[in-house]
Amino acid sequence: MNKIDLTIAVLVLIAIIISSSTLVYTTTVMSNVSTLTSDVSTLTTSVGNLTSTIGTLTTIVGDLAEKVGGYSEAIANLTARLAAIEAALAAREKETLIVGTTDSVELTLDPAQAYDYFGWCILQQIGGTLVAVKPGSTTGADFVPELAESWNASADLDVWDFTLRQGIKFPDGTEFNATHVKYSFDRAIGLIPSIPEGAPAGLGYDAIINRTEVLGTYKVRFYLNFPFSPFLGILACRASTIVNPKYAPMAQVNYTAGDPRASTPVAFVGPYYLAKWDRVAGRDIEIRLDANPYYWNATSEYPKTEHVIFKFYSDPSTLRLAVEAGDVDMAFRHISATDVLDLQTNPNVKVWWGTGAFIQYLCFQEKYAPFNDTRVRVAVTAALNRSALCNTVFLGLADPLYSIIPPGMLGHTEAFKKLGDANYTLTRSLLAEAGYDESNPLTFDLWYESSGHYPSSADQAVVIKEALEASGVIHVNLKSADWASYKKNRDDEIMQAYIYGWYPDYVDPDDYAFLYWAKWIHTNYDKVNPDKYNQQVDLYNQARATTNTTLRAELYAQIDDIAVEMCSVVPLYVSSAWAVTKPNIYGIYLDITQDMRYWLIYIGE
Amino acid sequence: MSKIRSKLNVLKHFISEFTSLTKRGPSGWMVIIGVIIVLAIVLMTLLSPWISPHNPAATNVGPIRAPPSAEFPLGTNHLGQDMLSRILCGGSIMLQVSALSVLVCFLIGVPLGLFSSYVGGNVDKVISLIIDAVYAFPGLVIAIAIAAMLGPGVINMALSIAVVYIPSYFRIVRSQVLSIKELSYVEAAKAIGAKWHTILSRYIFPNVVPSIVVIATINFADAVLTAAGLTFIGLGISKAIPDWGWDLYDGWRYLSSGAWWIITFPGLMIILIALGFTMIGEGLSELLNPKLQH
Amino acid sequence: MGLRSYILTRILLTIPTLLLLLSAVFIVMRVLPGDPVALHFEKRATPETMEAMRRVLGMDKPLWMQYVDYLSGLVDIPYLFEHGYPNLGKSMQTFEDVGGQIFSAFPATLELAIYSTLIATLIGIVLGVISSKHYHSIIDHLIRGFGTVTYAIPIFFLGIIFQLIFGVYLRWLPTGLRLSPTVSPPTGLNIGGIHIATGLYTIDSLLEGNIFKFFECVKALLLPSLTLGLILSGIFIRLTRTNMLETLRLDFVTAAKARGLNESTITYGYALRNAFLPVLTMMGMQFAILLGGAILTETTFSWPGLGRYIVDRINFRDYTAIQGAIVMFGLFVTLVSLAVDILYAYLDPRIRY
Amino acid sequence: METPLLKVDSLFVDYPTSRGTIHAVENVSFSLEKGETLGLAGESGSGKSTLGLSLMRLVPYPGVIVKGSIKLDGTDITKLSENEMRSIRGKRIAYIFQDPMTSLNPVKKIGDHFTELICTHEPNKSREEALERAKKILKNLGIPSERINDYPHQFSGGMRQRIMIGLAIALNPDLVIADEPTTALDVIVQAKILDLLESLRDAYGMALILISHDLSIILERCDKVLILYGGHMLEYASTIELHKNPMHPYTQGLLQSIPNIELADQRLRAIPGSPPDMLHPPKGCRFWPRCSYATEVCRVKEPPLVDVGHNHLVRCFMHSKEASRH
Repeated sequence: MNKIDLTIAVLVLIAIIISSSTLVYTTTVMSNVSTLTSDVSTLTTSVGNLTSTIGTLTTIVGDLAEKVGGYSEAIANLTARLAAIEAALAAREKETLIVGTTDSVELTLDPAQAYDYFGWCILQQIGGTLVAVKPGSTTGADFVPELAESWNASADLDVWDFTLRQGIKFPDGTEFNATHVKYSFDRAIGLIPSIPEGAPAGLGYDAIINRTEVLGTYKVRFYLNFPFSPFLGILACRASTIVNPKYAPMAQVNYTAGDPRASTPVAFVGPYYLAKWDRVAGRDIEIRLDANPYYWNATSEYPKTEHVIFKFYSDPSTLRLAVEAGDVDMAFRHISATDVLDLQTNPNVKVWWGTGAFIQYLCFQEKYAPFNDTRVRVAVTAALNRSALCNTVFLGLADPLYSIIPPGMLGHTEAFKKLGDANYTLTRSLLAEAGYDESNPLTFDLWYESSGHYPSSADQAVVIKEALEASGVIHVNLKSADWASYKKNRDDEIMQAYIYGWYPDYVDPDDYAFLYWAKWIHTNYDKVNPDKYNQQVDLYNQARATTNTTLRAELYAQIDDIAVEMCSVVPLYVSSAWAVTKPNIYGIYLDITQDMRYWLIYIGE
Repeated sequence: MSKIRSKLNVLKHFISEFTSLTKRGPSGWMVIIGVIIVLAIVLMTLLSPWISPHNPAATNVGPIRAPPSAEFPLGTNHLGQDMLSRILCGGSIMLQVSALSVLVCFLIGVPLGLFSSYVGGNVDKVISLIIDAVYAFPGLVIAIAIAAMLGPGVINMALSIAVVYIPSYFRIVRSQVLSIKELSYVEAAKAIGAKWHTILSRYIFPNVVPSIVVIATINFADAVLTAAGLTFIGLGISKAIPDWGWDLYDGWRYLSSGAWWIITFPGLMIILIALGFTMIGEGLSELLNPKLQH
Repeated sequence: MGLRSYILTRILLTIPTLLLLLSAVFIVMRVLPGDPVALHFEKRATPETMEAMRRVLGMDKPLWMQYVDYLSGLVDIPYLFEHGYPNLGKSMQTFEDVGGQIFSAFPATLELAIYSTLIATLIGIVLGVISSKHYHSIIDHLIRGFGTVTYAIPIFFLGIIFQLIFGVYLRWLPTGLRLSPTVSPPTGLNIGGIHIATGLYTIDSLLEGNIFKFFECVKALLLPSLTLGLILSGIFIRLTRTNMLETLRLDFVTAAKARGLNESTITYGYALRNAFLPVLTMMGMQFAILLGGAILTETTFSWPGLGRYIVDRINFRDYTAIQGAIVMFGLFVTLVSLAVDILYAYLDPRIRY
Repeated sequence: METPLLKVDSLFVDYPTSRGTIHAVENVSFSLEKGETLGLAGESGSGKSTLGLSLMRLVPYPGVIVKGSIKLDGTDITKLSENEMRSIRGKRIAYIFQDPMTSLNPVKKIGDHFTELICTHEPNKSREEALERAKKILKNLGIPSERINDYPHQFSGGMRQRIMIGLAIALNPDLVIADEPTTALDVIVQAKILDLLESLRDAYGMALILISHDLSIILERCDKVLILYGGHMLEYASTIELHKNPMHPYTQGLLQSIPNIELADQRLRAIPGSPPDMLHPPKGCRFWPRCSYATEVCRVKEPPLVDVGHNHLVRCFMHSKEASRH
């Protein structure tokens, strides 16, 4: 009956398809033209080709007609094909690991430039560093040889010698030697000025490393600008990935999708190489890692799984649905606390727990009243209720943090416990001194980030507000801004109190302690309390200058004590880490490094 | 002319005796039901401070993500907040935003349309070009951009939504005026030397009112939905204030964990209010459509 | 004037429109708080590095010069031929060609748009006709109700509900993404040196002749396009219905009845043929709305299209990217309305411009 | 005597609306022979169009035929199924509408109008044959046959009315109903169209019902006249008879409002007042509020329809009294 309106609808559809596909078509056809001739001067000929293209197109249409005919039987034996595919998948299952994630490489896979979790994660699978952190390290990081087999540091920790493992080859056959090490670090530092904040810049390689020297084919020496005990931590992180000079020119390269250098196996010496990297509009669509046949440690049967395919989801809840539906073997990063708790009870999946390293902390703008008054800062700090925060927002999957250095790491203390949680008596007395009471409560804006840069930041803010106001002498206005504006406000120093977060570059207290006074957080602590600030910096540098762990721990403890006294940056919580897999997945280590080492993961029965 | 007259009469009629709508067939009923829904929700929101069982903003008043029960008829959300209390007052922001945006649209779109179409000539051309440029563009994108630019806040949100819907007012008014302008009695008015603003306000404006009313109600519904959409993308008002949009967003995050009640009820409320306005709009547009009168 | 010259003028007219949009966006983006440079730095944002970055992004120049540069980029024909897409500048976040990014994201949106329009139109016209034929009967009320309700449902709400039902509980359809990762994207047509790919997976998979992939694509497309289509169908139902009712009252329909023509000829050949014209115009306009809805749909279904791209980029204050996307959207909407006009002219003999 | 072509018996048509029921046609009866022309006269709103359409059972929504019979060659078409009715429309009864500008499908070529009509009613006919016939008809109507592929909007009003007529006679029906066929046209064309209709009637020997508000046209073109007022038939007689002695005050009023060349000094008189509101029609005689002879009885009682001889029917108390005296 609806014969005619069908035709009309189709008419419309055709019109729309034509009008818009022409866009896509023309562009694609043009790109053919460009491949046929890159030179605009020979455009005419290419236009000729274009016409011929169109000519062949018509013939193709003819072929298509036949194809369509072919489809009928294709559909007929589709079931057979499907079955075949099923079988093929079943066979491939054991050597293919499908990972679902909400991450995406931010910019590039050039170790000198990548500075995002996922970029580093991929780099770790395809690249190698001189030293590595032993999987499953519990207290701090214990470093094991990787491309270097041994090392020793000078007495005052500013000269480091490394002896390299022999017989390692880059996939193109190049023998790995000391020159590559020197090259890699020279390059990283050399690139710093030309890139925004590539990893080395962020880590401050240029500030730490003075120069690198080749002592022999397999001996290399680092001269540092100052004693620096955490140096191994630096060497173990992705930015120190050794590159093959042939494929990593000194000039800045973006190892971005489509760049042949990005997907070639020969740039690095890792257990995998990047077999496929599709990005759409600056977001990853598909990444496939294949086992690197030249991996130096292949003898020990690494990698355990032949292929790793990453599947990219835009949000945690769809990722959860996917892992439940069995679309992925493994879901890692950003599955929400709620979801992971539910999944624990789901027999079809296995949940892996690990220590986290991501922390969040509360910053006070000391430039103006009220928080230029230390008593007020301490009072508010005392009114915080960290356990409520962790239990309500993170359902216990985050731990209250009483020192900027997270547990499981050298120098972690419980310093802020001194002020207690929801310690309203202290709050009231201090605020009374500062001239606030029920009738005249302390009122300030608490800012949080609203575009999902931090986990459930809005909920955090709500809970914190409630805890503070429970003191009866504090009134909080919640304010929010999306990440860009938030950062702007931070730099403009217009936010009275704001929640901020930190994720470590290298596994060492050295990469946390400085947060108390970091200039880029713009609390103005260093300007308002220079003497305390200098004390802390001094302690910090002392800690850098010794490998004596007890001494270092002691020094960091002192830093914490001053921080408690001043309450300029107040630790709130440390996240825990978890991954969700199918029950038949093994070999996952979620240790303090936060690294996911895919070459250790294997699919069992 | 008779058409417009009848339109106007119908409108007067409608205003004068709301009840007579019952005699006007299904369209009449649509309007009545729509109005009732809207009024009910507005009333509910106004009364919420007195009728809500718990403080809607207080966390942990109940267990976390508790399904509907005697104590918490609509369950609790991920922060242990009482959904019922949140539902009761959660409409306020949306209503404010959409009301405000409709007002802005009206105050800008209508005069602009009247003016532009009445003056005609190049002025009209230019204005129409600009308006069409906006109109021919995915509204939500504009809204998002502006919302991001202005930052969160009721007024900002309303403005960002208003920008999207001004064109539809402008267009409807303009087309109406262009048709009315040529009508004999307007000509006559001109002939007897009435001032242009008199003609606009006295002769033309009354005749475009009906179509504006229709647009406004539809716009109201759209505004609610857009507001929800903006919140959904994360450009909503600070979370301290209970809001259906936020609850919907949270509900989405916790839907996968089977907490259907967090998303369902706010969702239904939004549908309901949007439905209310849409029904009014649809009913009116049919009642006021001269081509459909016997 | 003839149809051709009309179309020409239409195309010419879009240029000022686009310019307008562009300038507006250009300014708006720069009024936005937050600056793309700062977003690149966390720890060590020294003024020098910031300056260097500004230079890299070409933001050290005065605004008007940036604007001119941008426009001149748009008309950079050699570039167009070299890359196959216009020069929309480099992304301020990823340093990739915005043109490339957009043209890789666009087909996804396009595909979604096409199929949801198809669904919306079909549902809209069929139901609209039915309800107009049973004017004031129970069927009519039901259909009207349906139309009104669909119009009032928040699009992402519907999408989520679908995900829950078909993705989680029934496990019939994927809950997101354009294609399951175990399936590689269709390559399109490869014959000799020629490579034709539309970027529309459904079409490409057919061109490739891989029926299996085709079904995969359809499976992935189903939920998003159904969501969007259903939401939009409300408008079309309403439109078709009212226009049908109006047309059915016109003399020539009565005349046709008086000539004893059969029901279907009258409904379709007479009423619908004429009632469809305003619906068609509306469709042209609705397209912008559809694209707006696509943004929410894409977010809900992790659909890697232009809508999600824009949302991302706004968060990053990626000026160039957003400008590019806007230009793209503008062009697209214009093209569609143009197509609608042409179709209109074809369907209505009275219009001969 | 053989059954008349068309026999309408006490026909009632109602419009039930939300504000009340309108009795658009009440108790109308007449009959029509082959080749005869009947004129339906009355002001707008008198229900003449409704009557015309009800003869095809096309009374617009929500109108319904409540009572009475319409016999076409003896078969009561009010009893027929919708399908049977369809086969009658256009084939046996054709209708010509008032406004030629809006009565043709703007998106269909003229040819298509003909072919679809012919092919619907004569399925065995091929499209080509249909087109051939269409061309012939158009030529007869004085429209160049090559214009068969033009669209309606490309024709003038007069030509469109010719086309409408062409469509009406295409299947040479027994009865053609022309509803104000010329009101939308200018005077010269009017005459032409009416002549055309008459010639066709004679040529095809079909019956014609001419609906018009203009009594003069009817008097000069019709064999019988039926005067409608507010849905009631006030007078029904042969044209000559009516011309000789119009009995109903309304008819007389109408006649006096016609300019007449013979009586140069006659001054035209319009009927005072305006047609009745059909929602709340006056009790008794529908015409009394405007009737100069109205008496008490007219206001309360509805006058019967009486035959005053020579098949001259009139609905007025003045004459019903006389009739009773005889």
